[in-house]
Amino acid sequence: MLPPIFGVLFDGVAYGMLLFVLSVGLSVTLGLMNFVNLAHCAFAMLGGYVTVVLMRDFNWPFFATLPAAFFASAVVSIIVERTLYRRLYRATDLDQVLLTIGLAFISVAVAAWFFTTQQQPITMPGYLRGSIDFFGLNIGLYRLFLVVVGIAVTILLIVTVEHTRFGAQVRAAVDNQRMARGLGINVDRTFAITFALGSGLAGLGGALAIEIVGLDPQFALHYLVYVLIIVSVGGLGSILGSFAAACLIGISDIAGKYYVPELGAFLIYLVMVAVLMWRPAGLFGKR
Amino acid sequence: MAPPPANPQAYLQSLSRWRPLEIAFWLATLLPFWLFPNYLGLANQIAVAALFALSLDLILGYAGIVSLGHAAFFGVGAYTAGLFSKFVWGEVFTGLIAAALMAALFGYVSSFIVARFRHLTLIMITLGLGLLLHSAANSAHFITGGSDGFQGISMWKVAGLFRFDLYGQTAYAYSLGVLFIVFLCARRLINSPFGLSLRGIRENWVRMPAIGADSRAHIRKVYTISAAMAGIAGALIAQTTQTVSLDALSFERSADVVVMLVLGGAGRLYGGIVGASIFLIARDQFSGIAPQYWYFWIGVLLVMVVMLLPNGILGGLSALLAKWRRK
Amino acid sequence: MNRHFIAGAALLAAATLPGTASAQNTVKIGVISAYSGQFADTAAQIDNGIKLYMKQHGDTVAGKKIEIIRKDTGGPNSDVAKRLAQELVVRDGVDILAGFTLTPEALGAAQVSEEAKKFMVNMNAATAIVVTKSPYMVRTSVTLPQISETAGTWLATKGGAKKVYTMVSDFGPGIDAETGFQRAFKAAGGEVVGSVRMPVANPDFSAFVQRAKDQNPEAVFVFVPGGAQPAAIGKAFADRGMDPTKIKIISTGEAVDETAVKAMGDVALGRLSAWHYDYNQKSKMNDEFVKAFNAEFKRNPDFFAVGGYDGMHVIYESLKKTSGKADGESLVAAAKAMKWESPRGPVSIDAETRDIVQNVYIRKVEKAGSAIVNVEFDKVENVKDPTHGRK
Amino acid sequence: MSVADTNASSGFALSTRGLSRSFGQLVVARDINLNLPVGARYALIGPNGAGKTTLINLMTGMLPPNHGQILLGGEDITALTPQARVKRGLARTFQINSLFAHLNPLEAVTLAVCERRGISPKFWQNIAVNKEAIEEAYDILTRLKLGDVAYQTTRELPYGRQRLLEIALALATKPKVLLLDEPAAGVPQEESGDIFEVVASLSNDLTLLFIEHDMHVVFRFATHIIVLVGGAVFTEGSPAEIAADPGVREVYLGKRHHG
Repeated sequence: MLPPIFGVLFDGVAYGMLLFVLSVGLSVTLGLMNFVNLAHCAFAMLGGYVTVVLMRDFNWPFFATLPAAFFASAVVSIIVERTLYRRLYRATDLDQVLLTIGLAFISVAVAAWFFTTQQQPITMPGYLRGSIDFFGLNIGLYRLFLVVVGIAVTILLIVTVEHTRFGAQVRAAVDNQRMARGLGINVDRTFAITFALGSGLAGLGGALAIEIVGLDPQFALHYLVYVLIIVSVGGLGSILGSFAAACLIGISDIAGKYYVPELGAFLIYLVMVAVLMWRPAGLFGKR
Repeated sequence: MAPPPANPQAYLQSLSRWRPLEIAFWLATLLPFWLFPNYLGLANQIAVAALFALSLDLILGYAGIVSLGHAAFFGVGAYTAGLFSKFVWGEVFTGLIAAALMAALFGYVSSFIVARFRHLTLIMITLGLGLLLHSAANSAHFITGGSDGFQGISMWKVAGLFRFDLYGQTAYAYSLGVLFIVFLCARRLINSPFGLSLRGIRENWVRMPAIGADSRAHIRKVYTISAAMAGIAGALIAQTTQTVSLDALSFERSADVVVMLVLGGAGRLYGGIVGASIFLIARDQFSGIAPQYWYFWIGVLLVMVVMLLPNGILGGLSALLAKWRRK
Repeated sequence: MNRHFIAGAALLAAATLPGTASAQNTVKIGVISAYSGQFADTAAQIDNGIKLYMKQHGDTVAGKKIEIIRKDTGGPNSDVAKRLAQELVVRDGVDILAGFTLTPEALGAAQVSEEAKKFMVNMNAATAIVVTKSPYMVRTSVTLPQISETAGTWLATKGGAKKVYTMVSDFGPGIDAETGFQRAFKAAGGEVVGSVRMPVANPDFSAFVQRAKDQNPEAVFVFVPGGAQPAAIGKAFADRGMDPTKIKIISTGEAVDETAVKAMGDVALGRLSAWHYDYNQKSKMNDEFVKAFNAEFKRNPDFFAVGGYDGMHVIYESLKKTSGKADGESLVAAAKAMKWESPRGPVSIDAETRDIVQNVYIRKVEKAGSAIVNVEFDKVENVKDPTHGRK
Repeated sequence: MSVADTNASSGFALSTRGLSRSFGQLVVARDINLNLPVGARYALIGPNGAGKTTLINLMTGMLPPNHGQILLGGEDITALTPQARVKRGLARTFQINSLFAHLNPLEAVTLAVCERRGISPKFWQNIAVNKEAIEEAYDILTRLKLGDVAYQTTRELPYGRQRLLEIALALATKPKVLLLDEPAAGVPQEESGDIFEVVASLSNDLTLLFIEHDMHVVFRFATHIIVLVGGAVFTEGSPAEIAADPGVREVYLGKRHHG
């Protein structure tokens, strides 16, 4: 029999994985092009609504909606990138903030218009409901699924970035944009693809999040703070950093709440401030 | 435009001279008393938001410190003014000073942390500190009233003569007066040697130590001053509406003020005032039309401004003006 | 508060306000609500209740045309709510203030209601003290002590649990619920073996649920605000192995509202709650109400909607009694002691406290065919807010 | 460090003792010992990547050394912050312009003067009342032939003028020792002479160390040359000695002329 804290910690990791999938895309785009995309969670929200609509109105199975959520967010993000974001790569951070927060505002209103302000519950397939017994611990099946997805995404991303030509281009562009251009790398296209990947992952995260945190039009703004925390604690542009930060935040938040519930509301921010004071560039950050 | 004077001292003096447009602007702030007597409540809220944005401008626009936790000082000022009226007395000006001092104290203490960081880390540190204070205020509901809001504020008549009326005449006059006085201080600060150092920090953080400047000391000082100003803004809202809610400390308030300032044009004295006015008037009008969907129109407004007038409304307009002059 | 100040303001208001001076054939109602932001859905449902009532009963009452002006506070902003109330009174000349998603909004507007002597109908804000803040205010929703004290007494007496663990959100309403429940539970001979206050913006409840489980209580009392949290805590109970059919989990209605139960699915079965309204409640009036609501808005009504609906009922009936006189004194006098049949059952406005008096139903989540719903199995009749007059 | 050592170096404006710095395996400064006499005009030369700018960064405190000391007028300044070194009279310029893009030269130099005079904390007075500081700044600008562009925004100035402003900013700190990192970098050859004329005209009390690639310029203006190779001092001596040194020819001049 394992003590109950392990079960709690497992839930923390699962929650962390959700945050990881939601935030890793922003970490990479912020690190790569220095583009402050505060509309990141709007793409996540889009993925969530795609899943809801496909499941509820078209009776798609949950698993089939996940790639759809990914692609929908990726495609919309490419459109937005081509029409709006491109023009602002050289603009000030503040203009980028204003534009992207404006887009987030628009997404909130549009979501409220099409889907009303209601929560959008979905019914998970039977094999993701309930829990299994693991040495006396209850392990929620959906949470187990989240952990698997989180680890799979991490491995997939690391393999892509470390072992493919595209990954090499991304790394070169992150390290030194000017030099990458000099080497004949099409930095703009690299960025567009990375951006679409990041937004697609956000869309996937949004779809996965419904079961844990629900979905309503405020999603685009509400989870922005959490995503920014993961990105800054992990370090800009670092996949492993985001992964570590997500685990750290998930575990310390849950363990802290278990042992010192009085500090529940403070924990996540205390951990962030402490990590940043110790390592201003984040756990795996370079700058 | 007159050619710049040959004497450098006279030239620098000329930079801080009052321009006719400025005087016209401040005279125009009096117009709502006659033109929009039914909108003075909104006008009061704009004056307070403008003061808050002005305080943020000192650190964001002039020293390059982007803060997503500035509501902390607004909230400290609001709660201090509320507590002051409840436990000391209801006189407004002393309450205002108490709020400014308390916010300055919070600002001074946190400035030692803030001055050590830059960029995203700085943004997240300010955000973290702001949210910690928000949570603390929620937990301390025996003092703050928690999420139900602070109860029991009653204000004396301003200067013993004017009570806060339902039309908001006193409220607007009082807030506008305070805004103007604080604006004069900020204006002087910007045109001071200290203000020049702040601009130096914003323009080139790396060069400052190489000309012998202790940037962190400057940042600590401006952060404290800015906190005091934000505290005054918070106190104004507490005094003129006789309520304080936890929202005064919220992330949304911090984010809104950044949006207002950037919309108007950061690093320009009037940026915050213009941004606050346009944001709040637009919000009031849009939400009057569609209370559920005004976010859409505000979003469109922000996107349009970025696309058409980079660097905020004032920044974009002055760039357009410069272009037009050159032709 | 300075009495002279208020008297002066009221005098000024009464003498010069456009609404009162020129109210001929319309009665204007200013609805102040958090139409945008985190609580937008609450505001939307209250608004749906208002709309439905007006659709069913027409927009003319006692010879007056009813006109609604909606204002958005964006959230729990007392200063914005107060400003909007002021503007509604001085600019738009409204006769009645209504809505109020959240307590701070109601508290901000109450000052204006008192100063300007405007009838104020609180259709949601549930903190007990709110109605005391203006003599012209009535409440048509619910108060938290009304529910939580009833739940506490019921659980200790009829519910068969003597050891309870309480879990509430750490903000005003949560603390109200905790205080009320524990007080009543102890008074009825129960023992509180532990309690925890959880952050308001809390996305994950595993740790708190595990703490509760560690104490091995016979029952758990839960209060979380509506939205995403009810489903989250419900699933956390399941994931941590707390089965509501074995251990009694009792809550207020938000924690088992329609979306929450839908999202939880079978793991919600057996959950107990004390509440004043549910769309599944069986009565002819409620059946019709739910049907009409669905026809209009393609969703089920909830307690927010019924608060708005009944709020409009109070306004309409009061206006009928005053024959269209819309000043605060007359309307509040007309509203006091009003009794009517609501979709939630018989309700009335307490003549003394101006607060709502209603039945509190004890329900259990059960399967009804393929749907999972709250089924009423016990009730406590004519519950007043227990905190009035208490120190 | 012993008292005797301190005394021994007190005759020099700037000295380094065993200054070393490495990044992991990469040694960028190896046991550097230099002595700059008061009023000297020293040139620091060496092939690309020899560690010339690194040495200036070490001296000015922008990069902390792993070992060694830096002495300014005999005082150990190794532990001081960059700004404290500037206050004690050690100034530098940057190879890549590091200016205040949206200030004009008058404002920028006045800023530096105000920092030195300790009036920059004054937030309550208009800058224009500080007549002496402003005139001092303007005087520096006219001396560097920037008087006519004093009111133009920095980033709109021609590049050569910006290089001069680099020097003006450093001079505004009233340095005893001035380290110039390629003052004419990027300036067309015909204009670089102008810049060095300005440098040459600086007060004789001022100790100068400059990095420069153009050997004509080096031999014309330097009284003493230090050759840095691979992070270590390869050799040093008078221009004539250096010109005659075959080793220098090989590692540096040779490469430059034939490579």
